[in-house]
Amino acid sequence: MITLAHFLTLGAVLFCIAVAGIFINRKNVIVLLMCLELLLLAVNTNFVAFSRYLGDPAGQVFVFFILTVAAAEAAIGLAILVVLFRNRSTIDVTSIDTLKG
Amino acid sequence: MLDKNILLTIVLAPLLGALVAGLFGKRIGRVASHSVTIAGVALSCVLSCQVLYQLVWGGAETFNQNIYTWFEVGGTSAHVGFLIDRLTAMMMVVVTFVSLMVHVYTIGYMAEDDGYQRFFSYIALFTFSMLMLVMSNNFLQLFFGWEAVGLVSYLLIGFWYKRPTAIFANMKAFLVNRVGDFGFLLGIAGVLLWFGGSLDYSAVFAHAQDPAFDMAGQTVELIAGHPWHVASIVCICLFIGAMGKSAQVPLHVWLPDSMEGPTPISALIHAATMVTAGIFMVARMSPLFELSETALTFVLVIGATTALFTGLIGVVQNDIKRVVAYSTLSQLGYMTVALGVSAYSAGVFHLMTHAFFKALLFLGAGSVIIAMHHEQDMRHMGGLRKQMPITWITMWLGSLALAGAPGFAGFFSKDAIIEAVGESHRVGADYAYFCVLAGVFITALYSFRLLYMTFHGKPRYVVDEHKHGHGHDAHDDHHGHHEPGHLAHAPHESPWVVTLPLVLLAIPSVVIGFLTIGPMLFGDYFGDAIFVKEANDVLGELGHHFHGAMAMTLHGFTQWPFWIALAGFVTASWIWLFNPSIADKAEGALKPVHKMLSNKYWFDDLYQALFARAGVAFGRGLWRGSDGALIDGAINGSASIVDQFSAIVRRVQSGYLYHYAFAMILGLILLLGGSWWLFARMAA
Amino acid sequence: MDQWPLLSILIWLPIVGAILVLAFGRDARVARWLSLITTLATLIASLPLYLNYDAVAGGMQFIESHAWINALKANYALGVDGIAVALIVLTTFTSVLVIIGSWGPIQKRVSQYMAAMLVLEGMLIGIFCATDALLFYVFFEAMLIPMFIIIGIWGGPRRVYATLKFFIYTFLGSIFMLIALIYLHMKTGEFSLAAFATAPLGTTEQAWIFFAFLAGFAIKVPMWPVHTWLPDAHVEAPTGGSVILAAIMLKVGGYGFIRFSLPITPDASQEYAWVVIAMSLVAVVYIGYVALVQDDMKKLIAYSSVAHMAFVTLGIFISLALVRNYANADAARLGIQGAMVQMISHGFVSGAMFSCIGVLYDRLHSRMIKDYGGVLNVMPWFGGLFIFFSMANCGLPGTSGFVGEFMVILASFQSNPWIALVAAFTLIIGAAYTLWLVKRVIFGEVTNPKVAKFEDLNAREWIVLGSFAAAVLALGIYPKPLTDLMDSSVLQIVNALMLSKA
Amino acid sequence: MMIPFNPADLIAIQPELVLLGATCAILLIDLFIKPSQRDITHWLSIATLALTSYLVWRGAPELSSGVTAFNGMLLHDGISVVLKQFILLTSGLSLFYARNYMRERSLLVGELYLLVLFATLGMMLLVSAGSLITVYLGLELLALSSYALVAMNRDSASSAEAAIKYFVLGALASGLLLYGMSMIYGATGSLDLATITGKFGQVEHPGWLAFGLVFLVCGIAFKVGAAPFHMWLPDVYHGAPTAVTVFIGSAPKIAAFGLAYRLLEGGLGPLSGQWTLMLAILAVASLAVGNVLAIAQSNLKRMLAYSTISHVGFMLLGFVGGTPAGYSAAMFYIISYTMTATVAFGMIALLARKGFECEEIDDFKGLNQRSPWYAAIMGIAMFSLAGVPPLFGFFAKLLVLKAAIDAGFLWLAIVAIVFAIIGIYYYLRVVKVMYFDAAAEETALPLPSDVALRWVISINGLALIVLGLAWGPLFDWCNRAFGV
Repeated sequence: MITLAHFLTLGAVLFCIAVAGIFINRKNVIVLLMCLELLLLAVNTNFVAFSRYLGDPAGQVFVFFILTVAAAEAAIGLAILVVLFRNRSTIDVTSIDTLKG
Repeated sequence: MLDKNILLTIVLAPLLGALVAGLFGKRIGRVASHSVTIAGVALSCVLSCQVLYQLVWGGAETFNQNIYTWFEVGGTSAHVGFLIDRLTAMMMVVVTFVSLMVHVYTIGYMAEDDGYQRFFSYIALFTFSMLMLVMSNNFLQLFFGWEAVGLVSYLLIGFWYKRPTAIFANMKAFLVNRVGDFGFLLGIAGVLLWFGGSLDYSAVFAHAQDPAFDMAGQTVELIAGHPWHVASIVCICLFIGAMGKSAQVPLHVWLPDSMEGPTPISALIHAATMVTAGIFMVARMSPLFELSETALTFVLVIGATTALFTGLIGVVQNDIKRVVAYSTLSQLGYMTVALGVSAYSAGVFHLMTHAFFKALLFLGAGSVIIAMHHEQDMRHMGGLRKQMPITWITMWLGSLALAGAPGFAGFFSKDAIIEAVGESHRVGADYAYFCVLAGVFITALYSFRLLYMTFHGKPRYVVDEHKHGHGHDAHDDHHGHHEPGHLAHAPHESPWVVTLPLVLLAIPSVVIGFLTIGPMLFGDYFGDAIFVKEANDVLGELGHHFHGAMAMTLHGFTQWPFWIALAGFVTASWIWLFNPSIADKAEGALKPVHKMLSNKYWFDDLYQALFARAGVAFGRGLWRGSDGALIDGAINGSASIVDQFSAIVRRVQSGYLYHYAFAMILGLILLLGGSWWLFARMAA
Repeated sequence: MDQWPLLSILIWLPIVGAILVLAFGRDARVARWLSLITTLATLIASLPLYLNYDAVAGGMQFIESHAWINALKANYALGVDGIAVALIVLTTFTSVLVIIGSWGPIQKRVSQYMAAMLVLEGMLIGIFCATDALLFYVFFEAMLIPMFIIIGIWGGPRRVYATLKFFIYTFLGSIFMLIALIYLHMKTGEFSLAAFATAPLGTTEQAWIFFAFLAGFAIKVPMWPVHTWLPDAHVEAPTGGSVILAAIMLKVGGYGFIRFSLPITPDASQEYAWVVIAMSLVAVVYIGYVALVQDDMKKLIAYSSVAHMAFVTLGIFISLALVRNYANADAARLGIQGAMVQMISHGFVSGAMFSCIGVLYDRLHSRMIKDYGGVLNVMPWFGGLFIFFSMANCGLPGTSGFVGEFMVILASFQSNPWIALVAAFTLIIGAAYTLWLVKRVIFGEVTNPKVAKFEDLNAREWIVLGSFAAAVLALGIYPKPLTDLMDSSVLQIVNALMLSKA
Repeated sequence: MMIPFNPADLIAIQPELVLLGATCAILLIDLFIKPSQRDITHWLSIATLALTSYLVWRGAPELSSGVTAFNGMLLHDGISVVLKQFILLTSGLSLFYARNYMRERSLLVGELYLLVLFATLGMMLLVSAGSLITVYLGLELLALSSYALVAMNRDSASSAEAAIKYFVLGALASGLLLYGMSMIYGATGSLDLATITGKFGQVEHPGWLAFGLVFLVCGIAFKVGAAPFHMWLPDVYHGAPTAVTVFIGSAPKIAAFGLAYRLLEGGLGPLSGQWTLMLAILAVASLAVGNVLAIAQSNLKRMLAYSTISHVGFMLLGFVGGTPAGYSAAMFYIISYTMTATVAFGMIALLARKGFECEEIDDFKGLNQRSPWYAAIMGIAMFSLAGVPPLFGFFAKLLVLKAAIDAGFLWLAIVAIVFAIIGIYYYLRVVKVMYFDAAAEETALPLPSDVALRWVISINGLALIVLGLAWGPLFDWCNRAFGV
């Protein structure tokens, strides 16, 4: 029988994977964007699980908002990525280090 | 009844003169300057005589009144005011008279100096300060005068401010005096604290005398477990001031150097008046000093030592002024000894006689120096008696007075002191007695040595007219300007402005003692101005077998001092008059002694090393070490540490996204841990 | 008294003047005259303060109070007692001379310099007027800005280091004081000094507050061992800056001790008086020796300032010991009076000394003692004044320099002769460094050919040095008016000291 | 169940609606005007902001308790009014400061205004949010616009880099925030902040709350830019076009304060025992990092960025007490900070030329010779940031220190002042450069043609003095907002 705890654990795991992805990833920025999506999905899992558990729709409403915003976010992220690529002709994470100190 | 305005005039007339000559001297010219100052001093001299007359014969009361209040805080108030009793009056007359003489004399002496006006304003200013000192009725004003005369002395020693020696001497003089004043100020503070919280003489003395307080017995524990008599502390502190001003060992080192100043100054300040301020002060404080045997013994020993040992140095000096200077030291020692045995009036008496004949001697020496074109070395003099008879005779009179030839002023005062010491049973009196007796011999020795080397024998100088004309600039830089012993032209007697004061001073040098010893020493001249305990009243003892000055004179011929002085005279004549070669032989024979004496017992070198050099080294150490390295080092160090630290830490901002993210997650984890811990604690 | 807000006028007149100078001061002449007029006006305006102050009644007078920050009960509250009046008059007097003294020397960005000076004057007056802690603090800190600018722009070669050191050093001290003030506000709910003075405080609280104040004021005074900013600041500052700094800014520290430490933390002040006294005595001796070996005239005088200000702190805190340990209120009054007189006198003397050095500096552009010598030959009048001020500096009776030291020594002798002994050492060491300076600079043959070309004082320099000399002499010969002015105020302070707050 | 719709609610959000409508209108208008006429957009935007501000002022509720709209989704109280006013003000200021700069770089496109206006809308929403959803939406509206703004200069590599960093970390932060929200939601079963506060008594999993709280705090810390969540801040401020830095350096800080207040006090007030400690730790970290790192900077924008971090640390001192007085002190602080920061950043924008960014500290050398007036304005800003009386910044510091001490955090106050002393140094360095160093060229400063810019920045600068001397009313306003 799957309880709330399982869902929360799933959410936590997803969350950790996403976070780990963000700071372990040394390759390229696309992966970062994916991690961010994953992060939001982890949150969504939580919300849905809770709203089901509490029998309260508000949580799921929130999820819809999050999904929409995530879409917008992805759009902007990709746009910025394009700009970055136009200037640097690379999207290697390790190469983004001119601003420091 | 004395008139306040007259007293004010006495004080302010010289000040006015000083201001006029000082501020407008250049504009009004030489004649006007010296006229105005002399007028001022003459006025106050006349008025002082009149005051003295009123007090002695006019039956005027002692005048004690405040002019204005300096400040008044809490119980403490400080005033400017006058206390005029016979002691003061005598001092006023001496000061103003000698000062007047010196003023006149200066016209001749400084004739060629371009600092003429400045000089007059200084000596007039000095007269003002000295009068403030002697006429004061409280400790504050006393201290004011005390320091003011010090200032003028500083300015005058450094009068020829281009001479390195002069400006060194004046600084030295001021600093040594400051050491004295350091004690003096503490003494005053002690008086305020322990003697009834007032600074006025009358109140303090009353408190000191009042048996209710038993000031003689009162003690304080400045160091726990060591009760000291407050009277002793206060008196010794005050006397330290006197030691500075009156150049007592070991604070005597400044006086010989002060001879760098023009000779009239040496006469006025460093012989007749300022240096005797200490003596006057102690006499004035007799009610306090009488409270403390300890202090008086201290005074006695210091005085005796000064009297003998500084005299000895005088024997080996060749600079005519320095000889007189050391004799001054020695004579001041005599006065101090007198104070030490509670024979205050004897001390003051000697102060007065000494003022006259020592001023005379200095002015005489000055006259010689003019004649010699500012050659001061006696080895290049000799045989001057023909060229300058007046100076010669007056100098002889002065020297006789100094040596204490019976009948002369010095004889009475000095003899009185010696006998007083003989009478005294105070601790150290024996030592003092020996010192003063030996001192008599020494005095005679150097006095006549001076006369012989200067006026008698063959000239030891050459006159070469053509070498260069009138040494006009001689004043400013005579040292080493022309090789010693070579004069531009033959020496001749000085102008009347110079010789007149000599004559006028010679008269009192001869007769004043004879005239005044009766009332001053054994009469009640001083009345209650000077207080002596019954037990200490040595003069009273002497008084019993005093039958008038004449008798004393005759009696004097039968006394030790006379024979000792005679011995000194004979020795001097034998050595320096008849066969001078002996001097050199003796010098050879007594090399170490001579070395010691000509090095003045190495006092100067000692102080130079101990205070001057060590002080500078110490200061440099503090500055570089403590201020620079420690304090600033800490400050600048911490600043640079922050700088470096920040330069290192900024590397954390690596510019890599994943580092940033990692930092955030790290923060998250930390906060999680923290709150988990908190939560656990709250649950528990 | 309440018809004219005299104190506000005194504070804001110079500041408004500064704005005008900035606005219309393109032409240097205009700037100079405008600022001279302003300072003169302020000086004149400060005279009624002295004349109408009822010294017999004492206490705070010319009171103004307007709500400022209701939320904190902080008021724009002004008032002066005798002490403040004396310091204010000193400020207005000195400012005029500073403006006159800067006439020639300052040629670069005149309007800004003058404006900074005027603002500074306003702030300083504000400090002495404020009876509200917050207001006091605002002036106390704001004063740093113009000084920072003055040293930094018109200063010497190492001016940047000096001015940064000055600013951060003093800021460091005063910010701890700020914490103390906030704490007191928490206790009392308002910022008025009167409330602070009456607020009951435990001994530990008092101790902390005392040391916070100490940090603030000791650095300002400055006391050993936090004095090292002063020599640097002085050496680099332009003459006018040095004069203001020495003559008035240092006084703020002593004033603060009297206004804050004593009334607010009497018990802690008593308990730790020995600390301050010890620091002061160390300063007298230590700094004296350090001054002895300076080869830069300004540094020498700066150090001598530290030594002289030590008498201020000594006088203030010795009085605590006298009141509390010896129940000797009279001597305590003497001590505080002495400290105050010393402050005023030091204002004149150090101001004069720095002006003298400025006079020399303008001629040779060197502050090194070795470059001079024999100045008296070419500048007799200046030489005379220099010697006079030097004598005042080593406390010769008849000059103002003596009065304060004399009182403080008398007072401290009554608490403990040994303290007086050490303090009196200044007679010797002070004379030593001052006279040695005179010997090397004023006396002697002219060695430096440039010195031979010196001309004696010009009219402006005459006005400055002459006024200072007059003040020094007047105060030295007849200090009674000053002591009377402050007497009842001092008495109130002393009486307040008698009651414990813990 | 049906949700009643109350038309009065529309009145409550009238300013937001107007702003939205006007923004859309400007969007359309901008499409049809020539680039040369861009001033129309400019002034329209300014007018919009002014109008909105007027409406906010008119609609200001009497009570500090205020009114709620849409079943508590939106709060309309004194706090939101004050915050909105200053958000609108600083946004307007940054538009003024931006125009000249952007035009010289031919970046003056309509998007700039639109993004700023949308961001402003988001901020207004955020500061009056009454529910987790509105918080999130407002936040994201602000964030997304800011990302785009930072990337505005499409030809600048550093601008793009800044944008990507901002974007990734920002998204991560909102992820954390959301995760926290989900936990809170799970624990209390409500998204409505008021309800959340109310439910505290009967929560069966208090652990979840504590857990969620940490995530919330992290998210907030990121938005306000407190260490160790500050890493994005220097790079973004540095990389973004100065004109944009002016904007993201000012208004969003006020909004972030609103965010913190709404979530922590409004939502999790009862947990203050925990979050005050966390904020205290963050405060110390921010003070340390900000002040220490600022010293090493040679680039003015970067230095100011670090100084921002330190100021956030100061602002948090107001929170540690968890009392209304503290919050109002913090609000006062953040307002004073933004007012000052706009001057500082604006001055960089003003002095910048085409091809000369004027963002190195040394670029200010001898400014006093070349233009005493602007040197003075910049000097005022620096001294105000350093917290020297009688300037605005000092009193802000005074109030937060007071708040901390009143709250019993004396140690924190002392830490703060120690770092403040370190801070003094780098602000003074700017003044030193302007006043004590010689200018590279002696010529008078070529001033921008934009008169409005010159006037506005002057007034903004002088306001720092005026508010320094008479800051009482503003402080009273803040106090009233919090009902102190």
